[in-house]
Amino acid sequence: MSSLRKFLVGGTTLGSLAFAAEVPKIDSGDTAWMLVSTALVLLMTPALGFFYAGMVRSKNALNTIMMSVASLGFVGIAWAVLGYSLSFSEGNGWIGGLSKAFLSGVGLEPTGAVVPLTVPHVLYMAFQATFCIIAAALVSGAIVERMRFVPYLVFITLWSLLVYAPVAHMVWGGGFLGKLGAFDFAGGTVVHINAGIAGLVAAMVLGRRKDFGRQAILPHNATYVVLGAALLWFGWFGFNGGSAVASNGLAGLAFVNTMLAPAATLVVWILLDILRTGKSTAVGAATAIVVGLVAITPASGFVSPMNAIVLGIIAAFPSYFVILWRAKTKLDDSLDVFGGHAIGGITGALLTGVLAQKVFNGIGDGWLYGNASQFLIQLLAVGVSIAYSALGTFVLLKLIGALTPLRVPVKEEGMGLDITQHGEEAYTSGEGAILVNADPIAPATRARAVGGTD
Amino acid sequence: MSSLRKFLVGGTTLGSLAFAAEVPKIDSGDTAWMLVSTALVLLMTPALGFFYAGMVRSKNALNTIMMSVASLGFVGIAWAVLGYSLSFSEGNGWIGGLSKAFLSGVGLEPTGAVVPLTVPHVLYMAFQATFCIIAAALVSGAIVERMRFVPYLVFITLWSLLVYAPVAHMVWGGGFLGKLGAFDFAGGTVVHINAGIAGLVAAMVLGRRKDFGRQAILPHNATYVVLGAALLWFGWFGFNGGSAVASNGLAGLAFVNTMLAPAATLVVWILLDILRTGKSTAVGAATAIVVGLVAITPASGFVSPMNAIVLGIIAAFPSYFVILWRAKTKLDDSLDVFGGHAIGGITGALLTGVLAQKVFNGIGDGWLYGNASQFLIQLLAVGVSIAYSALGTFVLLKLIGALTPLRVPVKEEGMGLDITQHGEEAYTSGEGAILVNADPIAPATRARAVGGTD
Amino acid sequence: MSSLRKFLVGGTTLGSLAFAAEVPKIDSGDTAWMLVSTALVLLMTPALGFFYAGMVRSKNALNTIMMSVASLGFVGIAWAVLGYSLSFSEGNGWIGGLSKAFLSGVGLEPTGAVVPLTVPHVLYMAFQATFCIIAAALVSGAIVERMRFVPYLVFITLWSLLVYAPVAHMVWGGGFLGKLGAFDFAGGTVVHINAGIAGLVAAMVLGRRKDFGRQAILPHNATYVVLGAALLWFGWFGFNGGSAVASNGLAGLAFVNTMLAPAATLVVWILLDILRTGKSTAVGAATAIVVGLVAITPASGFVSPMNAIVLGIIAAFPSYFVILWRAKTKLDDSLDVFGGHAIGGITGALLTGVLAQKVFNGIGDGWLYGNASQFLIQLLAVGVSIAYSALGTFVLLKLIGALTPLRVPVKEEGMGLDITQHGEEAYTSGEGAILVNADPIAPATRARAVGGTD
Amino acid sequence: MKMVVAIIRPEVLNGVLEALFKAEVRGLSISRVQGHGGETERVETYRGITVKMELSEKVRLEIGVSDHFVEPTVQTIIRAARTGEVGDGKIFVLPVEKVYRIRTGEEDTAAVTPVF
Amino acid sequence: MKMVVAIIRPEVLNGVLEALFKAEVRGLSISRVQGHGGETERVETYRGITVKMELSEKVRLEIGVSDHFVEPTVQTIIRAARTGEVGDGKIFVLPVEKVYRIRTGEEDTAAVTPVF
Amino acid sequence: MKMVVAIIRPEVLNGVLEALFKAEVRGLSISRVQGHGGETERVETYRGITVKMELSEKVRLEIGVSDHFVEPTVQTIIRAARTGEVGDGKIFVLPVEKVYRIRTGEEDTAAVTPVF
Ligand SMILES: Nc1ncnc2c1ncn2[C@@H]1O[C@H](COP(=O)(O)OP(=O)(O)O)[C@@H](O)[C@H]1O
Ligand SMILES: Nc1ncnc2c1ncn2[C@@H]1O[C@H](COP(=O)(O)OP(=O)(O)O)[C@@H](O)[C@H]1O
Ligand SMILES: Nc1ncnc2c1ncn2[C@@H]1O[C@H](COP(=O)(O)OP(=O)(O)O)[C@@H](O)[C@H]1O
Repeated sequence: MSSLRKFLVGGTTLGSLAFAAEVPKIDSGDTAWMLVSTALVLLMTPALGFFYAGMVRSKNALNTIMMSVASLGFVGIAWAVLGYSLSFSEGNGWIGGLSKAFLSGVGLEPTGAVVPLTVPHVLYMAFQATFCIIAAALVSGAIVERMRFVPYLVFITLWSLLVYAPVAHMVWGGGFLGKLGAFDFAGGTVVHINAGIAGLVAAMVLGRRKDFGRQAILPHNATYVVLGAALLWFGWFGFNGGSAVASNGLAGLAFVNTMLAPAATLVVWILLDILRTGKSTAVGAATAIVVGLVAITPASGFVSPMNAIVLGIIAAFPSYFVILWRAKTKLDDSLDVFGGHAIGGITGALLTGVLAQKVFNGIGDGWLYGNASQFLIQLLAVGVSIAYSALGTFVLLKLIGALTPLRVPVKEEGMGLDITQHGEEAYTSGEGAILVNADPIAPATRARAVGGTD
Repeated sequence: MSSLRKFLVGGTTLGSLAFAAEVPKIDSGDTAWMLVSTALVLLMTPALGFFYAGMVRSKNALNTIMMSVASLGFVGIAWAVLGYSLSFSEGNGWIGGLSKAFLSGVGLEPTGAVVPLTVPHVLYMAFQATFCIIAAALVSGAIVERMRFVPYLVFITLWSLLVYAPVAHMVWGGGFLGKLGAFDFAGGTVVHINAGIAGLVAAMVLGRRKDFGRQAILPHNATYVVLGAALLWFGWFGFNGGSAVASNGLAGLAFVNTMLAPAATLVVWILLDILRTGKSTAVGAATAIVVGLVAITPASGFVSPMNAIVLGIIAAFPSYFVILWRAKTKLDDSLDVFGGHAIGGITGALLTGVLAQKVFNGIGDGWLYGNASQFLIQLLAVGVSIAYSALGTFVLLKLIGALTPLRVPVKEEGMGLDITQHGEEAYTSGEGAILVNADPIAPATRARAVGGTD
Repeated sequence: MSSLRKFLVGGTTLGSLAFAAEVPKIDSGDTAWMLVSTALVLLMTPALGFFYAGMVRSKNALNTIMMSVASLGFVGIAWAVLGYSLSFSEGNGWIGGLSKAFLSGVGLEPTGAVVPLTVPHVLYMAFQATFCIIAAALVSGAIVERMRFVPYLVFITLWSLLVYAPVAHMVWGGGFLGKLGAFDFAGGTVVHINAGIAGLVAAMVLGRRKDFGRQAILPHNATYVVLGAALLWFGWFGFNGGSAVASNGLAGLAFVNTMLAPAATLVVWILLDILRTGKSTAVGAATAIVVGLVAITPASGFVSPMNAIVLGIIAAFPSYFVILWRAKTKLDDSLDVFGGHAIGGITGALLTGVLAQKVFNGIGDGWLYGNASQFLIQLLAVGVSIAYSALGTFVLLKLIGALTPLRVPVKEEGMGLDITQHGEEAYTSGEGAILVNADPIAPATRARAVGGTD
Repeated sequence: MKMVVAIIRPEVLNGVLEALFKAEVRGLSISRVQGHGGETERVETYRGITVKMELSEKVRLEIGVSDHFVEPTVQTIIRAARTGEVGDGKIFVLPVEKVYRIRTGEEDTAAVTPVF
Repeated sequence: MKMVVAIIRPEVLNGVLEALFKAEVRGLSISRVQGHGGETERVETYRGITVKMELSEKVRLEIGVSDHFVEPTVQTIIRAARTGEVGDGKIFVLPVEKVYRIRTGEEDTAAVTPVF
Repeated sequence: MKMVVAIIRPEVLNGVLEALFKAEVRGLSISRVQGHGGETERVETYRGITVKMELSEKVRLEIGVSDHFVEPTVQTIIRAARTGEVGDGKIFVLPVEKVYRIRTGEEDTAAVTPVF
């Protein structure tokens, strides 16, 4: 067990270790919390859809939501069929094998993929699925309002298998980063840096929206942005708290940190807004919440509640100013997936290496508490995941783009993707909509028209 | 115990059986999960309100939401006062008795109505209440935009007592279908077929909307449809997972199946949309999620996760094509309660009889695993519930209709039910709204007007 | 233990008492339920934002939401830093001390502030935080559409420390009202009467909106009001159910009462609406749900389920008629925080003293069951909290108002606070929005304009 | 050239459009307006506040037509939009001095004659 | 017959309506528009993007009146809509050639005279 | 005085506004309308119901201008709004009899000349 313990320090399986040596029996309390956590994380994906959709123009609202919703289907099924195995079955340092493909061997017995657990294996698989689903959906924020839907479906499905699964394996599934001792409690590296970098690359490969920089593109519904952020926060308690894979003190710690860090980021963000322009925006507040959540994710089970507040305060600054700066560049990372998730994730991952405290996590200290090497390990993990994600995403998009155009034609971009990709509108009064099975207006008469009106 | 076990195989009480022989003590983990599950299922009813309201015209949005919200009040109270007793107290093969009316004997002791449980009895009652509440609300989708609100209130209250309660008793409360061994883990028959058929009958009794088939009636807010579907999915984890009435392996199984099946249906539905028209709609995706959820409901605790995916794939087809076909008919089942819930529920109930696996459910196999008779039992249960629901709903509506008109006058239908039934509008800017207690414009001057403008 | 027991009868720590004498060990089921409950209560604050925002005009929608969202940040951090200590550390009868400031001594051990618990201390702190956060946010409903945002931030932060914390201490944290034996299971007095009275005072200090009584101010989005109410109900299961601080029979009781009481209020409210005007409004239904929830809050763990229905029925009347009456007065308690929360809370607190039943709560009976003195204690607790809240809120607002204007200028009130306080609009199509970094239109030419158009 | 401005009920819009298309009127613009006329007021109630809604939803059609097309256009609208109850709306015919088709720069009658 | 088109501030709408009703003007249609004039621009910020809002919310009234009613109508609006600050709006009076009441087919002055 | 009414595509609005401001046209009102012309119809599908959308989103500009300003205004719009594809829209020029500035009561040309 002790060798396992060593290379799993930075994984979601952390919380289960206390029980590892004990009877491998299902615990009803742990299971209850994991059932809830899984549901909570699943809810985050449609919540993300609203967070994103509120920020686009109404002609692209449905397309933006569908980019998240589709991930629930395509990535969800890909995970069960292949992704879970590639992430969490035995393999090499970089990727898992196929032994758990098609959920073979994933039953109701109380175990995880790597260590024994007190919850059904199948539930652990589902919990991990929700992480992969939302990671893929996160990427979409960088390329909204211009990508064709079918290549998008292909992209996220393959991305979940070829980019997400390897990174998850490296850090959590028995791969080399986990063995090195990288701390990533709930996915700062695996989910947020990974998706944030993928978003950056995707925005560059896809190119700018035709109106970008030429026209103001405003959030069509800022209340949806807040609604999405609120539901994301709610779901994030499962994301971080559930990463203890048990209902114990560690889960409590991760939970409370998930409450305090974004609260702190929110305060700082509002104050920055007020100091800079005299007005604090709601879209900014929603962004602050998400940034704080991203930043605390890797640290949530490693740092004390007061340090979570410190982390939340610090994390506001890089993301705030990167987002400000990005808006002035030519880079159309439309909804700031890079500024929010990559920068927030990096800040969080590095601060985990600084602020971790053995008295809270039972595993190890960070730089501030005398263990500078942890910071270096974090740096390495961040670097590896950035490099892998960038490369993988780039190659994947270029390959798909070689087969079929990634972007909608300019004219369709002007009409909006809701009509051209989905054949419907988000909000409609039905005026001027003529039933196709109703009496058609005889087209023959059309040619005859003279001198009337057109 | 073993005889009980026999006739309860297809009930929500299934999960508790493992504990039945043990100490009847409250388990904090099981209770935690049931508390959460009950809250989740309760949330489904307003979620349904949004799912439905998004699909109607804005002039009927509030009325449509109110049809769901009102069920929380009227059906909720009816359940506590009478419905629980009629469903779950001892009676005959068709209906329960009155021994639990007014919650008499329903206290904090760890038991259910039929078998001992590890959660407070009162909580089990509340969990069951949420099922009845949403079943009644589901029916409303078939008759939106035209039914008067007061007869609607009378209808759902009586329907919950006279149609829902008997079917619940037959299948789960000790009635003859349960005794025969029908499998209905979480209400495919009791809730979805029952409500779906009731909707079909109600649509026929009420008749078509005046604009139906003459004018395009489009969803006024497709994002609400997605929001509703997302919250329904979230709540459905309580619906199915909670039907284990414990926090154990079975709950985990039901939960995971509730994640995978709709994911599969969603994938198939999107692909069908794309193959058929080149465009995949968001309303379609939301519908797919609900159809997948409906279909897995009876099967969720009986089949393996991979079979849940298979079931989800298969279930897409009948509902997809029935909904397509229905739109071409003269039947104004406005929001396709029949195509979604009855067809989805029937598909699911029958496939439960095919795909059930004793190694997963501990109770019995389905046709595919050598037990063809289970399929016949399922067929019978489906048939009985269809017949009872159709008859009961028809008689009930005719009776109410004999006392008071069921429909709003045509003119009010044109104005929309929000104004005529609820005296308010869903969205208003307040322009032209004059406070009644403000200076009234003297009506006397009115007659004097000549040659001005009107 | 028994002396503790005595003065804690009316607290959220009630549920834990059963375990107090046993091993102080973390229980995974209790912890699971408290994790969930805390997340649920946190969700209530943005839910409140939607409930409130739907009722204002669209030009103030974001400001109204932000008043709730900001509380999550400012009050959340204030609570961790100071508020928890002032409420729950040892002090005098009126207020706690500073021994727990900066969360000192608040760790992962299974305890609450006052009695041992079976959940991590830090989680108990977080659960209590969510109560304080929403109490502060509740106040905002009385002063929407006119208060400057910065003084608002100062106000809620100080209010949480100077008004909320003392009242919480008096009732739950070891103060004199708790010692007297006041029953307040989940915050009827501490949260709702407190916030409701603060709202009344704030409305009077701030004064009327300029359009109040002169123009009809209508809810811009009634569906948001329902959405907010639905999510509030959902979250309230954590509010009341979680106040057992355990996953046991008491939690089940509180949960079920939280389902039945608002259902009853909803039924009565709809019927009152129909009897009075022939039409039942959706805004009314949403209000009814909240009123029922407020009223059952203090009683939820003290009364039987059937009495919860009775309480829900009775509670509809005072709030219904106070809200009707308020609309006719000159008092611009804009969203009826007084009518909903103060009146609902008072009704609930007093009825708790009437309907409490020892066989259900294990602590004591109410008037109806022979213990009239409980009613008098309730009356006293209500009186004290009204007086303290009114005085504290008044002084606080006057002080802040002496330093900086509390209200926006009349012209800005006309434009709406979204633009003037937050620099953004809730809903915008982006038409006419010119990017500031795009070619500016030379302002010099402006003066030259003659005879053209302006 | 004339501009026909018609205020009609929203519920008759689709019928009016169909009738206009049948009558060879192919170019028009519509917008939602709120109208006040002789209609009975609606009373709405929001938490004890009772309001009279003085305005009802209407649709405004704006159709630029050649002179000889005015009469058929007006008559078509009157026929298709009439319900006989108060609130059916009004039609105004305004003079137009010049019309341009933006796509081609064509003017006047040419600007409103369909080209395929 | 004339068509009075007035662009006013949304916040004065209810007052203008009341004044018009008192002045016997009973038929009119309104719509929301966005206007650009001499108003100071609003600056809004969205995640680092700063925009000037060149347009402000206005309400457009459209009132068909008999000739002798033009002056009272215009004066009533001016009185009720004036705040004295830039952005109060404009009134345009356009000639109308013909008016029809859809419900009855009545024409011109008859079409805009109330019948009860 | 004339009233220039232009129906244009929403996507060219910002360009048109900028061009108009450069051309010294400072006062105008816009509204969203839906138009029907020679545009190809969009087909949408909702749960098996297929509909043709006969109307496309357009923006309507309404600009009161002095007579000598009509031509530059019209030409500016035509230039900035033209994409060359069917659906670019139309411009109508209507006569105006009188204009008032609500803020000052000024009339006619004075009413549309900027004052600072
Ligand atoms: N003088 C007018 N100017 C502009 N619009 C008018 C005028 N009179 C009526 N309308 C419009 O026509 C609608 C119906 O008018 P109303 O007088 O109620 O009906 P009817 O023409 O059947 O008597 C009104 O709601 C308003 O939109
Ligand atoms: N020439 C015009 N044509 C059409 N609408 C105009 C014109 N000038 C102004 N408006 C409308 O009037 C509103 C106020 O005009 P503005 O010139 O700012 O005010 P003022 O008349 O007080 O100087 C504008 O927002 C616009 O909607
Ligand atoms: N006769 C008309 N009256 C009013 N609006 C018109 C008329 N003809 C066209 N329009 C408006 O102009 C838009 C574009 O017209 P269309 O005829 O399609 O384009 P084009 O001018 O390029 O041939 C239409 O959608 C409609 O809004």
